[in-house]
Amino acid sequence: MLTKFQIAQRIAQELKDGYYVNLGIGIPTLVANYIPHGINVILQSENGLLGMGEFPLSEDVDADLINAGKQTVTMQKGAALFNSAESFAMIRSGKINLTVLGAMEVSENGDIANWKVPGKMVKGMGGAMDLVASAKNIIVAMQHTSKDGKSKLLKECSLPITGLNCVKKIITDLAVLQVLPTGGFELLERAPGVSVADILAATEGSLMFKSDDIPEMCFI
Amino acid sequence: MLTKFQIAQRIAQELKDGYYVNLGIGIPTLVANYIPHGINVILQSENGLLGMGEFPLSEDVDADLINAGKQTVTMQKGAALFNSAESFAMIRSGKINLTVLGAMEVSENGDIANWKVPGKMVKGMGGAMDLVASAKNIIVAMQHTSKDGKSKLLKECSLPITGLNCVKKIITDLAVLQVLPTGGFELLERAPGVSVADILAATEGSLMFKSDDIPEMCFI
Amino acid sequence: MINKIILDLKPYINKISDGATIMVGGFGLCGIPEKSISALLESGVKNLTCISNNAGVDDFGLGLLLKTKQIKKMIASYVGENEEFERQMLNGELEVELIPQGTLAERIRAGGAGIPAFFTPAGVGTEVAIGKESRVFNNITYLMEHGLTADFSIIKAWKGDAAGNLIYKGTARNFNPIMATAANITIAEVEEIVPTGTLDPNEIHTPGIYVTHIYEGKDYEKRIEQLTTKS
Amino acid sequence: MINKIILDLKPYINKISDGATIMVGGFGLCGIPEKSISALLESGVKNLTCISNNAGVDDFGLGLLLKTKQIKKMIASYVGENEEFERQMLNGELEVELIPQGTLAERIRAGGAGIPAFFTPAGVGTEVAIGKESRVFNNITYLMEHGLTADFSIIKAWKGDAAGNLIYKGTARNFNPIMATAANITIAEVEEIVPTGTLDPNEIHTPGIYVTHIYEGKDYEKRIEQLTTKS
Repeated sequence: MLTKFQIAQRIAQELKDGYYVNLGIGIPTLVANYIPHGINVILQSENGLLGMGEFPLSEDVDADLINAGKQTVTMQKGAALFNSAESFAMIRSGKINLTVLGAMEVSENGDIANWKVPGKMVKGMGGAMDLVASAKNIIVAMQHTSKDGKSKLLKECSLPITGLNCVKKIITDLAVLQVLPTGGFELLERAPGVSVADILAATEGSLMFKSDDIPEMCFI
Repeated sequence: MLTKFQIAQRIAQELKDGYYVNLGIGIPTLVANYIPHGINVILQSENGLLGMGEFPLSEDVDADLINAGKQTVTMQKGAALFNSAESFAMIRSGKINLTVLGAMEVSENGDIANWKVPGKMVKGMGGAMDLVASAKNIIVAMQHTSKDGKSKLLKECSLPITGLNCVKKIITDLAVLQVLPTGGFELLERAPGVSVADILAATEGSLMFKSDDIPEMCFI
Repeated sequence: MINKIILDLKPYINKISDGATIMVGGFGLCGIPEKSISALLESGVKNLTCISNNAGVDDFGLGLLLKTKQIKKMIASYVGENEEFERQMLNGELEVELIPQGTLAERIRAGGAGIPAFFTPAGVGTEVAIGKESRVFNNITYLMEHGLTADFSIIKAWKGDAAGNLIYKGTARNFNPIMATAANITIAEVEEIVPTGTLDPNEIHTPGIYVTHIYEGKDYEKRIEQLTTKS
Repeated sequence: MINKIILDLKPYINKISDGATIMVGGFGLCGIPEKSISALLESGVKNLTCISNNAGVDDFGLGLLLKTKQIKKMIASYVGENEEFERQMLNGELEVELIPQGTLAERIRAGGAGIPAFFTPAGVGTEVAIGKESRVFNNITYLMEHGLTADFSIIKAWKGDAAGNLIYKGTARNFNPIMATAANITIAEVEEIVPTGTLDPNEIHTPGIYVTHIYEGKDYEKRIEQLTTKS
């Protein structure tokens, strides 16, 4: 089973040179720490920054420069600032090559639920609904099962939906899976030491695989 | 009868301190030359400039700084530049206090026709339709009659319409008139030496006046 | 020359009357109009409808106005940082309307651009779509959303001039420029008012036409929600 | 670091194929992509649909492409400065669609903002409204207008960097920034490419994400249509 850092590390392997990427709060934010060498990736933060850099040194902290998670950040060379309407215009126009976000549930047809749990305090959807409705390429980063062992990869989401038919790939502590256009989770890779049987047991939705020989994830 | 310069001069009397004003091509452009002393008016040019100044000295001409009539201009202190979408956002949101434009015809319910003459080359409406659809306060500057003596203040426009029920005031070579909310042109002022009878003869639409004693325009 | 500078916020903030709808700039605590919020607190105005991306924290930003129960309704995209908010919402003391952040931003932009309605893909198939008209363009379903306007916008910029021109700094820009366009009266507070003519017209983010009053605030606290540094 | 600089326009302009829809920046002759227009002339591409506020003059700007009959259809708001245009239109050799300038600008902005349609008051009761859906909001009638996109946008800026960030000068900005957002491929020509990191992120008009290629042009003619000076 992967740690959250390893999940982020595995997601980073999906990055391609020149990609514009929006990273959600939580595990997705960690992806920035594992960008492969020789690959230029430009991070968009939906509060109005393209070209987000790493966290600042204490002496460089600027309260006027935060990311969408309200964390203090820096800007890379070549960064640009804009207002919130322009930021989501950029997102809706499909210019972001990859969107990585967390989820509470994903269904086998690519629906995602990640903003609301009935009976719990509703914090709001923030930019998640806009991101999932417009992104051409969405990777979900999450634990395969909840703390009490229930699968989060379902036939149908039970929680309120954030967006329909939008998730393309899921990277969990157990596996890398893609959502097939016709529905179903195709198992692409196993976490080191995790068996196909383990993944089957942890997946409520239909799990497909092309061969019995599913490769293990590779970390260099 | 007023010259076109006097029409512009009379229109300038309508300006109030702090007004944001859009001046159309032709006579309206001349209004800028007659802004009364002590009154600050900020001119918007719909190609993306707020705070348009006077024409430049020959040595200050900048091809990258023109007005909507494609004339070289300057910027006043406090000017701001923006793109065409922002410019018309500003216009549609009703932030422009006064719009002055020319017309071929105005009807007694405030319709305006100023962009197309059937059978003649169609040049396009430019920003006129946007301006008349959104402006709260439109003054039309024009000759009262055409070159062949036909009234341009009509019961109904005969030319293709630019906008409906939008003109508030008309300043011609003969008179100052306002369009009444219930329809009809109310005569407010006569040009020096022009009689009410002259104006009646030159106006096809209904001409109303509160008294027989219509004042002459006053030029200081 | 036009002069929109005000030396005291109070008399202008006091014109915001009970039941008014106000837009409040900022994202989290970044770029919020601290001085105007303080003046609202002092004014004691009640039953406000606040449109703001977030609702502040318990002891700063809009959280201050929640504590004094001056806010009747909150229209926001994310409100997760505030216990008093949670308490009032669960008790039914506070109305809350949650809107996807991009839809919120575009609705404000539309309101300030004379666009009464537009279509967006955000929220299709979700609770947000309930009661809304949907429509298919090019085989994709969209929701119709309406422009948002307000009686007042209170916003924060970095620098400004007497003509009302504004420049923002960093990500403190966020919702401030669009809110400036969408209200009947816009009160902008800035860290520095510079002489008119010293801002480069090419670099202005908010043209002065949108700003009714401009005020120079002192000693901004600029509280940081998530201080995160490189080890 | 990302590098979008191209040293020769031709191979990139040559990818614009017969029948393509292109947006061309500029207002009158101000802020037009002179070098890209020259390259289009050389490429000999035909049957273009051009979206541009104006159509150039007889011997400059888009007028050059009209003369060689490379343009099949022109979508513009004002085309009054061009005799060849008039001749082709009257002869039925050229299709022309005239759109109110603000609607044109907003349609391009919508196309680049993922908004498939919106409502505007411009054109209600006029020829422009024919065949369009109209709708009443708050007792005012509006027309529904659709977002516009293109295969290519060719635009002109003042300064830019290898990341594709752009800054415009004066009113040469006009339609260029919105067109940058609305095409599959955006080719930006600039007067000066500066080292990445030297443009202030706060002053960038077009974030690099919208720009596919950036080219530094030399010796801009910048022809003036109406030279008007103070006596």
